[in-house]
Amino acid sequence: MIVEQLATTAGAGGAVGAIPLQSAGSIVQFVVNGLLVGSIFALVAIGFALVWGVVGIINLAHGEMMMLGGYVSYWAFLGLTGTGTGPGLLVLATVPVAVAVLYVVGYGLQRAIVTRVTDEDMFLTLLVTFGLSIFIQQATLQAFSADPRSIGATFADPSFVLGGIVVPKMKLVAFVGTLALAAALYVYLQTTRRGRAIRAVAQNPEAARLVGIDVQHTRAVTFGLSAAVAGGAGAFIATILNVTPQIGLNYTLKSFVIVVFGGIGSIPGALVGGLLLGTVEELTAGLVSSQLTLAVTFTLLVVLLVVKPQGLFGSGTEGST
Amino acid sequence: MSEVDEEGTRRSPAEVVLSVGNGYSAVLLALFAVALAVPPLVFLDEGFYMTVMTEMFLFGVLALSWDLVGGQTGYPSFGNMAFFGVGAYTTGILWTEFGVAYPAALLAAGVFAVVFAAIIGLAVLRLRGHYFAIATLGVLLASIQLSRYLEITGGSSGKVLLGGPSGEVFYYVFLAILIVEMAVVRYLSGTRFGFVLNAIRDDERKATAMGVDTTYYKTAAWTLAAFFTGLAGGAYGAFNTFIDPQTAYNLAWNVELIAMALLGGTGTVAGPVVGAFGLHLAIVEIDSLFSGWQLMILGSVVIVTVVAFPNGVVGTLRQRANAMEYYKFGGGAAGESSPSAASSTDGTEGSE
Amino acid sequence: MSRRAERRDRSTAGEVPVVTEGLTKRFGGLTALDGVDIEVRDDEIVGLIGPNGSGKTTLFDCVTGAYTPDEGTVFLYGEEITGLSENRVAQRGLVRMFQQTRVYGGMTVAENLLVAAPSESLLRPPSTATREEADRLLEYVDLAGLAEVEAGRLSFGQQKLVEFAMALMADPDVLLMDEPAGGINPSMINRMLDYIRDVNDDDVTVFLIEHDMDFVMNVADRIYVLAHGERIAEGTPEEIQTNERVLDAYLGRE
Amino acid sequence: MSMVDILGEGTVTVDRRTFLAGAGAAGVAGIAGCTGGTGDSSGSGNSGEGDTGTTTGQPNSGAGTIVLGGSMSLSGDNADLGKLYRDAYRVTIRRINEAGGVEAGDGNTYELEMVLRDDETDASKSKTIYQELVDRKGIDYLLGPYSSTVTLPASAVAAANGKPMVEGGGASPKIFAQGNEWIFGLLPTADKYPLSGIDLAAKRGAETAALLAEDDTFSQSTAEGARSKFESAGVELVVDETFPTETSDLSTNLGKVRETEADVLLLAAHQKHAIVMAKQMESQNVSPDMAMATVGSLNEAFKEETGSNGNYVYGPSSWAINADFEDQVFGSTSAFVSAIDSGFDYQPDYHSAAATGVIQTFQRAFQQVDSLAPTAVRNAIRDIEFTCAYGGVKFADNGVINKQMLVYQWQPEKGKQIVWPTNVQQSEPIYPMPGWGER
Repeated sequence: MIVEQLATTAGAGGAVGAIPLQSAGSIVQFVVNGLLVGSIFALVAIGFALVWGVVGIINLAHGEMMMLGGYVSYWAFLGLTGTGTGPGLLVLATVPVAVAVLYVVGYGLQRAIVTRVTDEDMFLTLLVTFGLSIFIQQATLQAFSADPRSIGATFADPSFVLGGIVVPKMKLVAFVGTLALAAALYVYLQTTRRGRAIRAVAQNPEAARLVGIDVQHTRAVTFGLSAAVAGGAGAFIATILNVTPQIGLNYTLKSFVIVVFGGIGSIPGALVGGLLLGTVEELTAGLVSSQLTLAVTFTLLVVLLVVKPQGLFGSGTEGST
Repeated sequence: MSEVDEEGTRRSPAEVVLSVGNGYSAVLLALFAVALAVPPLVFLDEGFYMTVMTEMFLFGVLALSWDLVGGQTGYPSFGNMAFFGVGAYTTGILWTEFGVAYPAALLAAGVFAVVFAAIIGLAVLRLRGHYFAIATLGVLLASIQLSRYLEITGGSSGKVLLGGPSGEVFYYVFLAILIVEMAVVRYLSGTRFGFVLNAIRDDERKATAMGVDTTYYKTAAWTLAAFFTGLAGGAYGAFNTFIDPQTAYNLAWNVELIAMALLGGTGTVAGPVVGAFGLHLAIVEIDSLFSGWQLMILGSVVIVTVVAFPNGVVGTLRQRANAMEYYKFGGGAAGESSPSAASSTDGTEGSE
Repeated sequence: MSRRAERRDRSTAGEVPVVTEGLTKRFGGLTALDGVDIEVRDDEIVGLIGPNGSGKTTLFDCVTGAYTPDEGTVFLYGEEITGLSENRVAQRGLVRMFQQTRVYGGMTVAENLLVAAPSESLLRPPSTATREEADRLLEYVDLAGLAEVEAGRLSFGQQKLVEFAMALMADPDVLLMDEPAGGINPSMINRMLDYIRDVNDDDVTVFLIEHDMDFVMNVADRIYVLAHGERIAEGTPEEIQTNERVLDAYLGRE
Repeated sequence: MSMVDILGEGTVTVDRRTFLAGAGAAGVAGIAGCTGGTGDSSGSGNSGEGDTGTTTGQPNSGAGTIVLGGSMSLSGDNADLGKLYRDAYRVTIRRINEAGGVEAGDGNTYELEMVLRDDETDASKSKTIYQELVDRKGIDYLLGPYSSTVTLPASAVAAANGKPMVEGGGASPKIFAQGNEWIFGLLPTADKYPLSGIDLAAKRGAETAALLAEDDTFSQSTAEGARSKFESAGVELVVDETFPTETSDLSTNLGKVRETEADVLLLAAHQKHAIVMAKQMESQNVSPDMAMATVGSLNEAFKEETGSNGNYVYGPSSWAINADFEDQVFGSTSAFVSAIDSGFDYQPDYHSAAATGVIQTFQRAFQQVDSLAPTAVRNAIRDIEFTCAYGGVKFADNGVINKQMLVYQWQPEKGKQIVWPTNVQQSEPIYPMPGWGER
């Protein structure tokens, strides 16, 4: 299903016909690159979609949760190895640390600040989270300086080469890790009591309150979970790329696009949306020109919104304010 | 219910301020314009203070234009800076590449922004609420990339726009745009056009069922906001002597102008302008006094102010005045759902 | 020429205000309306009753243009308006009040009425005639004191009166009312009856949905009965009260 | 659902809200703040952490005080490089004051003070900041910001107010092409950065090259310089990609470099992309003979974060760390290096060296003029010529320094070495870079 979708999307991306014929191999390489990087976008977007769908908030500080996760796992890794370099799989040990710390941060933020504007007009939540985002960004800058930090988790032989397609091991670890975190969250929401409470609050907060669900606590847990998965993604980003105080905004904007692709509040939608976005960007970079990657992405956002506002999996009605 | 008779009505302070505001708004606006026109003639010379005041007018225009769409019509745009950027580049390109005289290039900025808004509006105005906000953000972000890619806009290196009019001229250009826009918005909010916009904000389905072609009105408000924002963008280019995709489509301003409208109080004329002047001055002062820590302080000021003033300053004023109005005339506790017998208001007999 | 004068010409020319022929509307598998023919003649007060889910509000939606029917046609004073957009139908003099009372909560009561006035010049403040009409109507529904209050603050009953005044402000030829007596206390029901009779005396044809039998029987000239999307009966209040099929439909024996 | 509906019920509880409203109103009360009123600096409070006070006029410790004012990217995209300038400015000023201050040509000795604002790497802030420094703080001598986009509006303010501005951070040729007689730049223009690196590769017989350029002002002009140099050096450009600043992953572009097996990989971008390139070259097994990043590949943060992947990577610099120039303030280049190292525990790079050059340019100018009037100081700077830790300082008539770019390489055993041009070489370049298998 994804492949035809990509064909149509790539087609919709404009000048595919006009570019020099790339060998089929490199197109597959671009798709692989896209899926590997898209899984991280997806995990960040899942947290964003969860908060939007359940608590009804557009969290502009969501990217900062990912950024903080990156720093937490960087310092944890430094603590573990002492030198800042170590075997590739060791990074997985720091992921739970980032997830736990960010859960607490997310829960605390909701209880202390966000809860005061949860039922207000959407734009007030936008402003409060905007204030939060620049506050967290600057606090991190003052604390850790702006030097890019990167986790030195490496493999002796860094990548597999399967039939001419280069697959970096570290990215594969990140791919599996992000999908695992997404799956864990999904299972949690579907099976546990707290998970059902969260989905109930998403549908109808008043009704949930009537049947005895502590809506306040549930919303804070949701915020915590959303920050936790973003923190996990941050750990992988710090390993594959690097983390600086300013990287948050870019991932928040990408989450906007992904949530629209996948539908507001829908976790599977955000997962597919993330993978789709990664692939679209890498295909554009590979086939057309990397200068146009963001232009194609944002144009797709507007086109999709007009054609199918509910997104691919979304349940939200068109006029849901 | 405190005994309040018709004549000796005790008017709450909020009510007094508002009725004076509404009653003599034309006079007030004229006074406001004169008060702001005087400084450069008398004591203010070109430099920092003039720049700060000019920027206050600029942000007044941006906040008021956003409010036209977000506050009055209930369509929360998250991409108004797209009009600003289109305006800035239109004037910049016409003026430097095609040698068009600056005043004409400036006016073209407003016209181009209107055309851009009309085209974009066809797609975007069909959406509502969250979806509308994201679509407008998408339009803004796509415009940034487009300006980075095109040659004529100077790509990401931007365009140097030296040799423009003097600081004083810009002071009056931005002041004029602000005053004209305030007058237009003030006038429109008293006309059917203004009422219909508020009706669309409160219940677009009802407005449609009452015979209103809402698309026409939404597009009109959207393009009017685009005109003023584009004009401000056009003037800003030469004022700042340099534009590039980051400054022309400034993402920080994109949120600040909304904060100004909300903090000031949406759906009014004074609200966004009060918010713009107040927040911009606060930002300039915080930048100056706490250099290096200013963003942390700004972040907390935004959070505290939104929590304290969910309705914004002017909005809270109007809110209180309305609450008093309702009590005074024997209405039940506001919003109480039990159908209170409306007929037993003081002194007037229900017509049985 | 004011709307009212125009209205007299049309009614004297023998045009029937509202006619539906074979009106059918399906939502997926559910057939909400199945070939419904009704006629609302000039200066009549016609009632539309039927158990819950019989298609009453869907019929209103098809007439006002909120929905486009799958089959069948709708005529307004002889002109076909099937599929015409909701605001165009309203501009032709067919005004509707909703089951869930809808007013502009953020605007004052007076402004709610001013915006309902048939479109005058767009860019000029409402004319004094319009303002006087609005004051008169507020006086008439006894809400004059609350003119400057935001409609959202009013109680449910008061908001229903505001919506009614807004409908009158639009100077309709045909007024569709979805449960005018719904959710209001007994003392107001009598007032609502008077208001409907007053507006009907002023050459406005009324077509209303209502569950309160006494109310309907008391005010309607003729009544249609729907059940499961079909028209099962039509007649005067007296005929309807003794009609076997109607009783079965209501008592669920059918 | 408009806000008004939500708050319809009940009046506002006065007590808690009034308190918060008070805090919130601080922002709004700003209106009554200092609109109008010209002239002297209010000078209250210190600006930024630990900078010396900003009062001007009355000398407070016998000697008068000269205040240098400017802004720097203390936050925003280039905060990592902004820090290098701030630290070098501070150390240089502290050394000058400890040595008794500046003996100006007019016979007095002055203590140096600095007001350094944060422009958040945002070109829409620099005009207001510099106008405030001139009008409100009464500052006559301006330190330029970092990054070309922020420098352009700032230089316009300097020219409009007739105040000399010396900057060590804006390298775009546009800055010096506006006929502005008040701006002096200590960094060679961006298009010169890659030239000597390409010379080295061409001399070593490189035939094909790949250029990955970040889409920002500085990197784009560096890329333009590189394209014309590749052409004149007869090196064929087989990959020429531009990527948005926000791009974080370079795998796809590096894949193209791998497929074309280009001899030279030139990345025209900043530090965070240089780190990503170094790491992903290995995972995408790209092994060119030479890999060079134009900015940020030489400072310590880069080597710390990339570890062994950073080995063999080249970087251009306008400053020779080992060329021991005589320096009036620190004594010598090596003394300057240890001053930074002991003060802030990192090795300085050309940004730090340029920063001390900026302060010393002003110091020299003050020494040579007979009156401290801005115009006199500007004229002195125009024909100034001296050496300091940064090297020889002399400005061409358009205001920019002409300095030869050197090429450094991170070498496994010896660390950062100057490898080109041969006359200042610390050691031979390890060319070609060993493949990933042989490291």
